[in-house]
Amino acid sequence: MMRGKGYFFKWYVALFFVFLYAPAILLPVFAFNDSSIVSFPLKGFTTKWFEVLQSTEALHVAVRNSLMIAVTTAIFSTLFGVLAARASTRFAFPARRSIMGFIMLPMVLPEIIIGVSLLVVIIQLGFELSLFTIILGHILICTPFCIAILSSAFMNLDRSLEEASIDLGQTRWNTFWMVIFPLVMPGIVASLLIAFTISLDEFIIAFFLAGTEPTLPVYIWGQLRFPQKLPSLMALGTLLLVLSISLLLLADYFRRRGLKKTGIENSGGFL
Amino acid sequence: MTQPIIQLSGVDKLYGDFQALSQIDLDIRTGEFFSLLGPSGCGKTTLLRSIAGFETPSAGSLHIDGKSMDGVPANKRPTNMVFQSYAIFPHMSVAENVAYGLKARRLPKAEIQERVSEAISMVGLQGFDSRASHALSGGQRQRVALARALVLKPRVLLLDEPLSALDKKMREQMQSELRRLQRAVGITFVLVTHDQEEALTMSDRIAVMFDGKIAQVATPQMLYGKPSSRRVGNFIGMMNFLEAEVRATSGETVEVDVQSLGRLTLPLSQAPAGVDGCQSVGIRPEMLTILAEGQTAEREIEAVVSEVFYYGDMTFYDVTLPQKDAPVTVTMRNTAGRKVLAAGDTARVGWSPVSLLLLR
Amino acid sequence: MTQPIIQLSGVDKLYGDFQALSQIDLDIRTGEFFSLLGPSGCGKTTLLRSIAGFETPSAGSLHIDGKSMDGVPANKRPTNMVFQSYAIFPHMSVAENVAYGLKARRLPKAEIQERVSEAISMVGLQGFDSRASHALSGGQRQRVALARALVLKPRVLLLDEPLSALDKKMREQMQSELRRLQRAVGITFVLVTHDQEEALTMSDRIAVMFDGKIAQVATPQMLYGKPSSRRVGNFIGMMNFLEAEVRATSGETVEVDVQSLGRLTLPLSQAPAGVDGCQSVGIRPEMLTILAEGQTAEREIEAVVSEVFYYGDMTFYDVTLPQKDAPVTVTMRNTAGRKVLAAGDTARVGWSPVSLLLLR
Amino acid sequence: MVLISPTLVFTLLMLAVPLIMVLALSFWTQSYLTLDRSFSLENYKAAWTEPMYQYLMARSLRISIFVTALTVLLAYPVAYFISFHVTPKRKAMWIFLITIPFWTSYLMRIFLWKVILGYNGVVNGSLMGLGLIEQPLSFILYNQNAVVLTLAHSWVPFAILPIFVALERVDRSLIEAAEDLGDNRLRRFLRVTLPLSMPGVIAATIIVFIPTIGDYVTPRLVGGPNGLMISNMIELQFKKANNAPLGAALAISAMAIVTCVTLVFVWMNRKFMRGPK
Amino acid sequence: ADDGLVVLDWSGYEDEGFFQKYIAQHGDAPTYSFFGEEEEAFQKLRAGFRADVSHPCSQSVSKWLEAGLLEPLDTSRIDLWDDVNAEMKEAFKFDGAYYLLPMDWGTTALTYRTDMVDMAKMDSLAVFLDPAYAGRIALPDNVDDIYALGYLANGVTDWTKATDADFEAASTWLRQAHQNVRAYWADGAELAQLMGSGEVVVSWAWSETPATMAGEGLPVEANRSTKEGSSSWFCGYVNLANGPNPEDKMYDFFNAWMDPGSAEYIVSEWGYGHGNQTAMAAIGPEGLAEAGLGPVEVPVLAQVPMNQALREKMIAEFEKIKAGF
Ligand SMILES: Nc1ncnc2c1ncn2[C@@H]1O[C@H](COP(=O)(O)OP(=O)(O)OP(=O)(O)O)[C@@H](O)[C@H]1O
Ligand SMILES: Nc1ncnc2c1ncn2[C@@H]1O[C@H](COP(=O)(O)OP(=O)(O)OP(=O)(O)O)[C@@H](O)[C@H]1O
Ligand SMILES: NCCCCN
Ligand SMILES: [Mg+2]
Ligand SMILES: [Mg+2]
Repeated sequence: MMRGKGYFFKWYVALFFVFLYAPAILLPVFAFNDSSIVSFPLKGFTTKWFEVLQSTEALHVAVRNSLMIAVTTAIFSTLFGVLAARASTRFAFPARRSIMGFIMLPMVLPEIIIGVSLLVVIIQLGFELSLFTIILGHILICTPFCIAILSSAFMNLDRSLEEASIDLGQTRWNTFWMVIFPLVMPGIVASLLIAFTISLDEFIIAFFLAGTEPTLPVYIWGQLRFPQKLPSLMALGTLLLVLSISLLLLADYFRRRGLKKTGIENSGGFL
Repeated sequence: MTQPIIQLSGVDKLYGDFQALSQIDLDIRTGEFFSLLGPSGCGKTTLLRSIAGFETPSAGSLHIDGKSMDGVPANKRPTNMVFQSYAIFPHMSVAENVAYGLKARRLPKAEIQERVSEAISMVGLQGFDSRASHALSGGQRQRVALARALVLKPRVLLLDEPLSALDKKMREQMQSELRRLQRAVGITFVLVTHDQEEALTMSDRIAVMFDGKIAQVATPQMLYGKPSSRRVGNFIGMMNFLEAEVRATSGETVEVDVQSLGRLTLPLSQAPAGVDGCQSVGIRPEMLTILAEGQTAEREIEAVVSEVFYYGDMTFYDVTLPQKDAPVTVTMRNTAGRKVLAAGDTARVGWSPVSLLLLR
Repeated sequence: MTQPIIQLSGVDKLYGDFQALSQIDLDIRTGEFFSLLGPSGCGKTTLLRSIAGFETPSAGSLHIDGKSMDGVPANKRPTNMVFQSYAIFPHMSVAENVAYGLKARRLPKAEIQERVSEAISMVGLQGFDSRASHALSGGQRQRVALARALVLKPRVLLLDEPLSALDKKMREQMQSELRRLQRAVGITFVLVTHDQEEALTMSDRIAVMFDGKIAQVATPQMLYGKPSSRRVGNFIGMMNFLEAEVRATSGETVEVDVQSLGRLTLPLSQAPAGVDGCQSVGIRPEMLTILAEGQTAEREIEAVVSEVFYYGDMTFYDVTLPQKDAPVTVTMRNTAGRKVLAAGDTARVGWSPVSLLLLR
Repeated sequence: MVLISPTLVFTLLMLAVPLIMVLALSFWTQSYLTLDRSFSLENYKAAWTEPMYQYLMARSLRISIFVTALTVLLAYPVAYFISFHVTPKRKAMWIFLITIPFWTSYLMRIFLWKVILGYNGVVNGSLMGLGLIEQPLSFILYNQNAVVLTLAHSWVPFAILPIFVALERVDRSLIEAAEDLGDNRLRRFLRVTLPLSMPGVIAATIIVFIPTIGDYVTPRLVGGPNGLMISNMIELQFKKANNAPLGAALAISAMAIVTCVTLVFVWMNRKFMRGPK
Repeated sequence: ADDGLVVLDWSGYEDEGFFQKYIAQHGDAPTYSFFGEEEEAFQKLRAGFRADVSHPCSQSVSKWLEAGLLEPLDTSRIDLWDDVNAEMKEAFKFDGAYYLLPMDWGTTALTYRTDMVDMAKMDSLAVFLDPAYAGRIALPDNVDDIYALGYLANGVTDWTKATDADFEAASTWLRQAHQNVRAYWADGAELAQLMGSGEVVVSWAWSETPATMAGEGLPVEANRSTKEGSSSWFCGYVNLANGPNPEDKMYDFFNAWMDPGSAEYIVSEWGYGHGNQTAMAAIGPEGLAEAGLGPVEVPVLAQVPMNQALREKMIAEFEKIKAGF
């Protein structure tokens, strides 16, 4: 009976991982498969689908748009996040809970509602759909995530560090740059990263608000209808996967370094 | 006496409706080791932070070194603080931490370096200069916090429970070190603590606080020997209380009927000014003695031992006196050859009227 | 003597390479209040958890009530545990917590109810039955944990530092309550603590542990009065050590040259069995006296006061003896009229050879 | 107050104002190409009485609840395994392993399920290769099963995380106490571990439930003709059907229903949270 | 891509074979944005999407015009304007201005995998209701084609004369067919995938499907001569109001499309007809027959402009049908 311990779990978890990884594993498989039909049996090895990517200009445009949107979104939502997190963890102000609740609301609103409401405003006010409107939507949905991450960073910050700095004769402004900012830096990096990735992959709002210029997911959506485009999409997906894992590992490396600098026991890991 | 370095008068602090400090009048003398002692929540930290400039009193005035501190922000006051959590900047080395305040003053590099290494050796951390501050033990962090504050040569060093995060051994060691350091630098120390032993062993003078008010300010000996109230007496060490009724006052003495002990005449020096309202006498457990066979005392009373607590060096006896329900505690030193009694034994308890205090 | 309720012999516990317990031989008697005392990390918790069944010893045997506990899981052992954190189920009320173990045994509802309310009143929590467990103070949680374990009428109650989370006042109160409870229910208590005062005041017998080994098992008086080694002596209370050299043993006595004190003859009862290897004598600070003017003692020695620690009821003096660098501590009770000395004063220190212990 | 204001103003402008406009729009009516701005409850009447909308709403709720339940059930043992059977040093790595497949395009992942479940997809291919079936199975794609499966896959890591965190927070000595008091493995799971991890379960429930009801991509890609959900209908009204007011009314109604369901979960959470803390 | 011209088109129409001349002239294809169905395009434009050119079919033009999306064509800038099918271009003359450059036309017909169906049943639209094909049929996600099917199945061959009862009957028939539908396809590529894998064996499809799939060697054929008949449609390019660019390139694009080479290409590769009547005549009846565009004996429902109110009803009803109601 002692063998029964964890036996069930090992099998369950193994099966679960098959389920979990099923789509992701297929990406590289078909990306390197020498056939324009995405199905088994495999035909042979090729890198031509990556070459196709290289020569697809519409894709490059979409990637550029998406990167622009994601970077802008990351910067602004982190900025808004820093302000809100600092305000909510450090200061008391009237109706704090309701205000914070309201700001966090997009986190618990179905994305279609956000898409719909932004679309309505844009139509009613006669604005034009553009990348700018997508950025606005993305900032709106990313800010709560940034606040969540940054709040914990600010909350972990011992308030007496700030007071110590002032006590030692520093001004408030310098205190922010010399003490608070370096210590919440890992949180800021994490926030930038999260906002960047959410924005980069966001489809529902982007599609609702898409103007002339497609984002990467909107482009992918358009391409999904063409069977002959699928293998190169697989190549694209493979690249995205490799890219984001590298980015994550890099971020985790910085996080660990940050932790080491502040001497906090490394317990968490990603998220 | 020289001018007090810190003068508070009529200081109030309100948090909303809650009065955290009320009518604080206090003078702290230049160069003394002063402690604020009181139970949790009595307002010690609030008072200390008001002096440092992190809280603004709701009323009253605060002068440091003769200058009003109205509107003077924390970073402009001649005080420095050692925080309970030490607040060591985790992203800086020991030396960077210590240099922090000097850099804020934009002193020349060479001078900063010199003063930093001086301060570091003052607290015994030579060779730790470039150690990352998270790789320090509790006691070492404590020292960094001290060095970081002292390097600025403040007029007053404020310490908020600086030892409470340390374990017992380390705490005792740091207590004598702190005391020694204070004597060496001659700076006025204001220490917040809720540990009466800490306050008694370290301070020149102590202010005992309850509920936002100062109950008594005195030297350790005075505080222990002549607490101004039952509450202070009980907070500073153990004290037995017996009901008492004042019968008459005449010149230098007062007549009292004391539960179990009968009618006594006490010198007025053993009573608070104006004896009205006094309803009990207090006696410290070590002022009572369980008399060994053949031993005598000024006064004696028969008692029954109800509980025995053996502490190795001491034994605490709870004894029941005639006409008193709650037992009285007697502490005895376990000297060689003295027999430890057991619960249920009868004992003669020796006492002396000079060790009784009439209390409100 | 009746059969021991718990018998350990040759118990080892390894965590990887690290030997947390080594060669533990221990008998715990039925009905006694037994304590495991030792510094942090010495293996107390590991030992207690091995008894409870949460750790499996790497070697050796464990019998409870005469039965081998090999392969018996924790939920089948006749022991119950009070956890350091109390481990009160936060999603259950007081009564549900107490009823937990009874429900696990599938007792009838009525019986459960009866025994629960009995246990709750035993620990003085009448009326708290339906209180949510997070709305309890530390002391109250402690009581719930006790009631929850005691209601199952275990043969042995295991307590892992049950008082360390309480503040000082509450801790002292719970100490006497625990002791009283143990006497009332007659169950064997095994208490883990690193607080020597706690062990001394509460236990019938104490096992002192260092580094995974048992150093001494004895009653509190024996432990304090006759520690088996310098390390035990220093761990249980304060002890002054003076260098010593054994000159000769003859019949019932031993001749020793002691630093500062000179040649002495001590009875063999004041030395460990076989005096070889003894290199110091120990004396408790309370066995030394600062003699008042006119007071005498069996032996006397001149000393200089180097530090004074005033504790109210006591004063601790660090005094320097001739021919000794490290100061010796003398504790004095502050009785009425006794003058407190200051650092730098000279003093006559009284002592007696019977209070010296020859130690390894 | 000054600090928070930029964020607040942005959210007010980008969320509150738009939501109010959606609300206003939902009371107007659209006929062919013209928008009638007089107040009317027509859209709500349609949204709440027309069988199609009722049915779609019910179907969406059903699918979302089903997905939520399936996701949480799938996630719990995994979270439990990581929390209780993995050495502490490895836990972060395991959590990372769980998130890896999600760092590629969301659309692509859904699409790959089409490849897996498709007529000549991986599943059918393997089953036929093994000789288990003769004809490709067609009930695994283009229906509600496929929607449920795909959504569950998309959201399962987001369910594992809160449950894992809740399990990590369960004081291990509580479980030992339960053992000490006589409970066996199963009973101490049911009486202690599970109730104490409920806040995580409920958080997971909310985290999965809300976005699944707002998703119109998954139903579109793998749902087939009978797998469409209310979000597809909202999108349709705003786009093809050219009836934004009705779309707005549907969106507001859906939001109201989601809010109600979520409040029930939050309330349950409160009930459980009252315990610890 | 050339961002001097933005084309909002059906997906698939970015095929460079259609506008070789434009590429030769400008070195690059115009920027494309795609729609799957006209209502989607209409909404996208109404929502503010800015393109220079788009590609509606005959029934939508007046709706687009009413919505203010269109600008008249400057026919003087279309070199081969005189070669344009006269009947088609005159149908879109409003207030003296032309709004549509008719460009492509084709048929929608019963299309099937010859290797996987019972050929005997392929002579009637009733196969769509046949339980034997449950889960194996695909219908277009396109309101005009779908109602063309519905009306034909009920014997209505001219939808401009359809009554409410006809509309109800068509809807009922489509509801029944819905039970058998595996997928509603939005464009040829999607249908090609469905039929190529054998997942779908019968479809109501544009003539491009048999043309392109046969090209890939897949046994797909269409039968335009089913008992109930088949449908035909024509579409063309419009000049969008509010286009982001000057119109020069737009007319270059139109002229490239009007090139006889494009006509040949669309007929041979796509199985569609072309709006350049002269070029079509040059291909000849045999060529057309070979491409599957020859005349048929059975009724043909032409997807010509119709009553907009009825069409709105169709749009709404079709959505219900697709949702299962
Ligand atoms: N910012 C605040 N807002 C409201 N009440 C406060 C605030 N700061 C302190 N208090 C209250 O004022 C009282 C005094 O607090 P203070 O921190 O000075 O106590 P303390 O004596 O230092 O106690 P401790 O020994 O626990 O640190 C407490 O009751 C506390 O709850
Ligand atoms: N699971 C484990 N793995 C490895 N080492 C352990 C484990 N549990 C305990 N130890 C080590 O065994 C030694 C004894 O631990 P134990 O908890 O018994 O000490 P303790 O005497 O109870 O100390 P404390 O008073 O601090 O609770 C310690 O050094 C500890 O680090
Ligand atoms: N290629 C587009 C055909 C549209 C038919 N209605
Ligand atoms: Mg405080
Ligand atoms: Mg322990």
